[in-house]
Amino acid sequence: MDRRQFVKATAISGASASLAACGNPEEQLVRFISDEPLPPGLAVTRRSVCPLCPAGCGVEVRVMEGDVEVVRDGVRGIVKKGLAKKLEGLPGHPVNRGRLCARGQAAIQVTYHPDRVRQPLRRTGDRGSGAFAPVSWDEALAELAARLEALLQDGDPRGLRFLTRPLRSRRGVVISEFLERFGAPAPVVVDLFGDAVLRQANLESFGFHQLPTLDIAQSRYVVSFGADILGTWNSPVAQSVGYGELRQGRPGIRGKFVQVEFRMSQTGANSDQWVAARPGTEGFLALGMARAILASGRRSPSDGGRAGELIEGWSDGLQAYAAEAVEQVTGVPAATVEQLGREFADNGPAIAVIAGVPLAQTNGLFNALAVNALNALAGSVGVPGGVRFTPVLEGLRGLDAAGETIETLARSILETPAGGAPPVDVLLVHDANPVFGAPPAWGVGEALARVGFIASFGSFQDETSAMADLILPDHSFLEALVDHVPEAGTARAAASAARPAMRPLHDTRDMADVMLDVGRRLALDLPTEWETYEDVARERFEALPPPEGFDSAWIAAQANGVWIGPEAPVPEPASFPDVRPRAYAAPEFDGGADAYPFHFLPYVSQAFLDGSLAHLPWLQELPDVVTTAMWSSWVELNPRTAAELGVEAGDLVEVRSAHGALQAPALIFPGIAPDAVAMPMGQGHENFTRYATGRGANPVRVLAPTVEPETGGWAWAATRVTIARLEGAGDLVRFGGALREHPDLER
Amino acid sequence: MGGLAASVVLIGVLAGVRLISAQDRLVEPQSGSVFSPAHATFRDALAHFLGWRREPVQPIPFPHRTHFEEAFLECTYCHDGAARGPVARIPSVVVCMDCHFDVATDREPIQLLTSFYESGQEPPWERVYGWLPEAHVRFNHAPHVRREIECTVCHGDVTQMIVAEPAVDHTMSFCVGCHEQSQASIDCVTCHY
Amino acid sequence: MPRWGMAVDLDRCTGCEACVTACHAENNIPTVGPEEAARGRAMHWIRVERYWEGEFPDVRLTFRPVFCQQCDNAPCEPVCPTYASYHTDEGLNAQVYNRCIGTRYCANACSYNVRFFNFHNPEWDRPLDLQLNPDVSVREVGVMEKCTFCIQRINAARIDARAETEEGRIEDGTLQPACAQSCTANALVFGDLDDADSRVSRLSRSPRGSKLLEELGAEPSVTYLQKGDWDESGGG
Amino acid sequence: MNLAADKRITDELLKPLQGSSRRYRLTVAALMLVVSAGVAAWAVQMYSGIGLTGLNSPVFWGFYLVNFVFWIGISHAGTLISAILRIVDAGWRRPVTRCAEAITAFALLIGGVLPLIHLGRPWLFYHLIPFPDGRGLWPNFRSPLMWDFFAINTYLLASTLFLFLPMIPDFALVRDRASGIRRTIYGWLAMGWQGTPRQWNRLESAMHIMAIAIIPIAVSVHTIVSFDFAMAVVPMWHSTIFGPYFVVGAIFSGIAALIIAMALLRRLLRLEAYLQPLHFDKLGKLLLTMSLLWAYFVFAERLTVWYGNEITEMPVFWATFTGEYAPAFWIMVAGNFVLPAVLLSTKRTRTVAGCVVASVGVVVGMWLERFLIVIPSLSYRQLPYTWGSYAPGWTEIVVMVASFAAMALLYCVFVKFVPIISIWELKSGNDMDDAPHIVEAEARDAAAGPVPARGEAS
Repeated sequence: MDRRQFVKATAISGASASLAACGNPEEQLVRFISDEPLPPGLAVTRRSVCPLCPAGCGVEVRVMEGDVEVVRDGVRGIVKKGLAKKLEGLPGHPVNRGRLCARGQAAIQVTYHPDRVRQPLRRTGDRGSGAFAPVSWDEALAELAARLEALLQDGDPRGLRFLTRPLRSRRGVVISEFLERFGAPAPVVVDLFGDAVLRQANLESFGFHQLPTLDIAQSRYVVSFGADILGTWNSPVAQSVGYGELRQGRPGIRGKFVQVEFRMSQTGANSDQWVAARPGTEGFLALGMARAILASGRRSPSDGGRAGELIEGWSDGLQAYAAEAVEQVTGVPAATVEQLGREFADNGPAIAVIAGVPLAQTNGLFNALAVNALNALAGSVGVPGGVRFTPVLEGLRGLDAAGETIETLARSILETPAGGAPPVDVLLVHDANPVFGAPPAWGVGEALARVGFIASFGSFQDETSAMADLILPDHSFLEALVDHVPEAGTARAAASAARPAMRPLHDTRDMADVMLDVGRRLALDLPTEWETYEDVARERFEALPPPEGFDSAWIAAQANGVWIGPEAPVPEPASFPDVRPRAYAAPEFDGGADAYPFHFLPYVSQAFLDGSLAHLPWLQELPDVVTTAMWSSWVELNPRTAAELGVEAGDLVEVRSAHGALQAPALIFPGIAPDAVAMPMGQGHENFTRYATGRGANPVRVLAPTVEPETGGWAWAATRVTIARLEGAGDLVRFGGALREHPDLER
Repeated sequence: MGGLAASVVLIGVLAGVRLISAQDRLVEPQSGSVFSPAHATFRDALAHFLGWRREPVQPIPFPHRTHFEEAFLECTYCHDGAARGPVARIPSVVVCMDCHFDVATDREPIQLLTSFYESGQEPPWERVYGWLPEAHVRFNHAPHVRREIECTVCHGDVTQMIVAEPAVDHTMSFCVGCHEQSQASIDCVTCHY
Repeated sequence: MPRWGMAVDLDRCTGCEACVTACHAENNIPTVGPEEAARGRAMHWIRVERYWEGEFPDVRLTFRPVFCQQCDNAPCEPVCPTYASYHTDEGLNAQVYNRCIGTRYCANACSYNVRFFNFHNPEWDRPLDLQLNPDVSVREVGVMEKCTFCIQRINAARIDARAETEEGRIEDGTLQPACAQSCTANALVFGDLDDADSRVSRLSRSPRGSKLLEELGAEPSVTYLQKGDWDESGGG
Repeated sequence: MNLAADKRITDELLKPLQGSSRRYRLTVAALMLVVSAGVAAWAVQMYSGIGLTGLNSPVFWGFYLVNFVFWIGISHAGTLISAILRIVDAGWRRPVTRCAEAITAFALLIGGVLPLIHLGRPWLFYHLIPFPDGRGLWPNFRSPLMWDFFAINTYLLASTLFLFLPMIPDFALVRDRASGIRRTIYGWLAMGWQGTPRQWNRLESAMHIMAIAIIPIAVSVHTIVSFDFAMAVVPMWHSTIFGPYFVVGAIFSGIAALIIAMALLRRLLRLEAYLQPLHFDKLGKLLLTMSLLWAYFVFAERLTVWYGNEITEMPVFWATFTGEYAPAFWIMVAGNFVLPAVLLSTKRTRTVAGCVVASVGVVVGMWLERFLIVIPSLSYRQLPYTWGSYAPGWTEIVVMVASFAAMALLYCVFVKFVPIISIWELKSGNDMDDAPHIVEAEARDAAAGPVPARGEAS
């Protein structure tokens, strides 16, 4: 080939490499004038907040000019647009300190997802069929306003409900205010795998209805009871940053990390000591440790303060929790209990934390109170290196689960006699997918089918928005103004705010702006200064003290990506609820041990969380770090159990509980107890974009609807199942080969 | 001082995105439409392999010489990216209209230019230089400009051209020859990555 | 002239795989889809290896991020018949996509198995392609690719440094590949091994340090710091 | 030998060149169809990407390279039989040499194409060719693949010459009997051969030089092919024994291929008179020798690996010994060692049929040996996390079948244009007494008429 001619060939260079039209005039498109002047070939940094979990990590967005193929006024052409290219952790953000987890990195694919809803859609087929046709925003909003107007006319404003995931931005305020002015009940916050139990326990023990901030970096000893602190729970990036410091951040000091769980998680793999305790007995173990501390005289019961008093038998030195009893109940050797207790007391500041499986039990609240008491006993609460609580910013507080839950809502709809008007006529859904995530026994899908009119703000069709009559697609977080107040992860108060990092790619609108618009159409008595969501967000920021060099906190927050509050004294608890001391009750499981010999331990997936991220191809192809599985779902079996059942890796097995059955390939997993099986959540979507639909199985399908009786939190880890081998192999795709580094050399 | 810095940052933030958006709709992907770095058709592949190419045809015979000699415009006035970063960029018609709202509005080419502007379109300028994606070449103008390498070295004396022509063959030997002479790196990954 | 290297603190690494996604985003690494992944063609320039030890309940699981070790004495380089795989002046094992004819010999020679081959043309469902990083080539079918230590960032940093100072020195800590930048527990540290004061060279001299498959003599530029042991005296 | 006998030999051996049967044409058509299927498979693979194969990470090399090594091995048939036997002037070689040399040339052609098919971007194969230009780019002479490139090309050139030189007098013979276009073509191929003493002299010395020169070339070629593996730090590849091991294996498989080819020719071209049980007996002994040598190398290789007990090598060792690749291993041992040892050790079973059965066993066994060298080592590399496995894709199977068809096709075409037994060499042989058939004919001719002095043909 002639090199000279080769190089002479005209081309479209780097930034526009995506266009295959080069050199073919018949394929060359019109080039529209861009109204976003950006330096060519150079990156501009903008800020945002990661929306994928409630942690609220600050994000730096790398924006570059790129060619986008668009239709403008019916003409197809190319225009230069500022495009987000990469997300990075925002340096200086008190939660994530410049770091960002795998999910956060993948969040950019939400914006560019090929299956995003590109314009408002109206349902044309049956509910759940997924058949929709485009409508204009005007039409769509008029229809929604008319439905709501009709409710007002009928004098039935309580026929409106709003479903949302927990919100830590002022969008929650817009929703709440709208509903209040409308006369509708407060929003139903869907947080199925959330921490309602732990918040309640923290309120009872310490007076804070919020998740703890773990100051792991300054700690010397961390015991985690089932909490996936390095993977998915609470503020995993903040906790991982702290974990790195715990291990190797301080010359001469290396903290110890102990994990208590029945199935080794990614977090458990990082522990210095891994302790297998039976599900639901973790609180008993924590009190065993406390007893060991008390018995050794290292601490006295009074050190436990209020948190200790909530435990029956505390002042008597927890006689019922002798190491031998603990061994009996939990399966943890008595010597280990004594050792853990001694080390916990001697290596302060020490942290005990509980979340996940131990709380998703019928005795979840007790388990949490027990761990709180252990923390209090060791003097770890509210001190550097211990368990702390982020100061709450009034007015910027988020929207958390309280009052009506999706379970009670569904029940109230389903209990309406046939033919009677259901209690909900209009349902608005924002970023929640209970049809996928709630146990089948709650009948959420059936309940939604009976609602008169559903409008979803979803960016994607999923199992819930497929039930909607109207889809009003929201901006992606990169296209919207974002604000966020972290609940935990920082010892100082913080609040993020950022303008859109890029123009909307599609014909979408901000959910909050839509609500304000509808509010105006209905002439609701919303604050007049709330013209757009930006006004709502700015309002409360303006009330915060501006940091040095800035005139307002709002400007500071945007300039730095985050506003950080002044060094505040330890927040004082507001008030304590009036509760009685409690005693340990053994966890109750759904399904008898004879008929259903295995504990079923679903877990929040490292890649997909509860399943809301299963649509992102990067996360689908991310090898699960513990199992190396990609694009799959699987059932984890202890090698011994597998051998007894005659199951080999990849074989299809059936998991059956009293509430349903599912099929998935088996995966041999040395880190799980022989009488338990585990399964990640997130797969098994029936309708959730091309990447997730029809892929794998959803463990929720077999879960019992059991709840923690005191808080109403769903006890999703309290189901027992049977396992049976089926014919054939399942779709198990793995990245990694051998399980062990030194496979046996002898055969 | 801090306030100044803050307002500078803020201007940057606020100027970043104006919320008024043109009514652009992203093109719906055709069924299975994918981006691929390889050639769209076999014909493209063959043309690429054999080095067949079409001479660039410009919509308007842009007289570089006139702009240099009579309007006294430096190269970087329009190709403003050259000194700052990798891409020199073909200027937008908006830049043209800065002057041509008033200048030479009676001439036919300028009327054509104005009509492009008014219809919201860029004139379909064709690139004179450039590489195919398969060449995996990354070129950054800025360090070359900082080294005070004249534009003419690589682009010929465009100031004396009417329509820009590919006066210099951007072959690898051309790049390597110059890099060797000026003792710049000839490591492959200086340009290929 | 700097000599780039990395230190991986296994005592910090949590196996969160932020590095894996960060690398995909930065380097235009394609997702191959479930069918191709099942055929063993998934591409991850950096991966976190996991190894089990022991039996329940005395079971351990260890993580080890593995990516191109940028060996000084790299087995992948001499075997390439076209010099597509070669050693740069700054100690990197570079891969020149233009020269690669796809013999895949380098991938066989590499004991770390960190080279990845484009068995098909990579595809991005539109508009996912709008995310592609314009500073990095999109590799086509038949081409071998691998971790570059984010060469585009190194080159950009060098250009910036030369614009700012006479000698054009890249200050320690100003330059990070995408993996190290995202690393939540700060386990990955990148820098100049020839700068005795850089964080990476100090860590590389740590008594906890060792090289992966050191016995093969490839002289990797990546040092792994082994997991520490906890003892009650508080040391570690 | 008398003129009549000469004429008889000439007539018999030129017979295949004069027209072809319907069965022959059908066979050629079928083979061409299979070869075209192989070419089509390659074209589709180029268009779609090498992903159509079963290759993956970590098994980056598969069937293509297995077949490459296999065919290069087969190509060693010509060298040994022809060159060595020529040098030692073993008389019984005469009917066998061309048959063997043809295998060499064709197997090399086929073997040489396979690495190109295996390339990810075969259209850029010219990057392997050194040529100066302003970019300052050269191929990497440190790479064993470059050595391969040169070694195989050299060997192809040398073996083609080696095949061609002794064909010249036979071309002249055909030329003299042909007319029209055939006469022109054969005239061109005969390069003005007139059979003058001077020309004979030159031919003889050229043959001698080539025979001596080609032996080191052949040895080096398969040594270099072995270096493709031995130079990489891959478990059970990185071995000093690979050079001689490969050369022995190559000669081994080459002889087996030759025996099969001879048996087929003998049957199909009715050459029983020329390719006699005697030749099979001698080649059978040689095959047995090579089988024992091969077994020795395998034993030496595996014993040292097993005894050394290196952590990275043992997974490969066990995978081939008792694990997933064990069936292939034990079939290989049976075909390469047990079968030849049993069949070829006694005169009673060292018949034509016995030799052919043993040779088929060896060809299958040697193919499996190549497979067992390439695949298991790549499946079980140093880091257990990267372990994987391999199954061929459809293009690999089609191309492999096509490569065998190509061999058959080239041979079919060859025997139609060139006398497959070197006529002049056979005539010049002084050992024809060994051939009872010829002796009988001579006796018959002697009875019929006057006989010129023997040995005057040259």
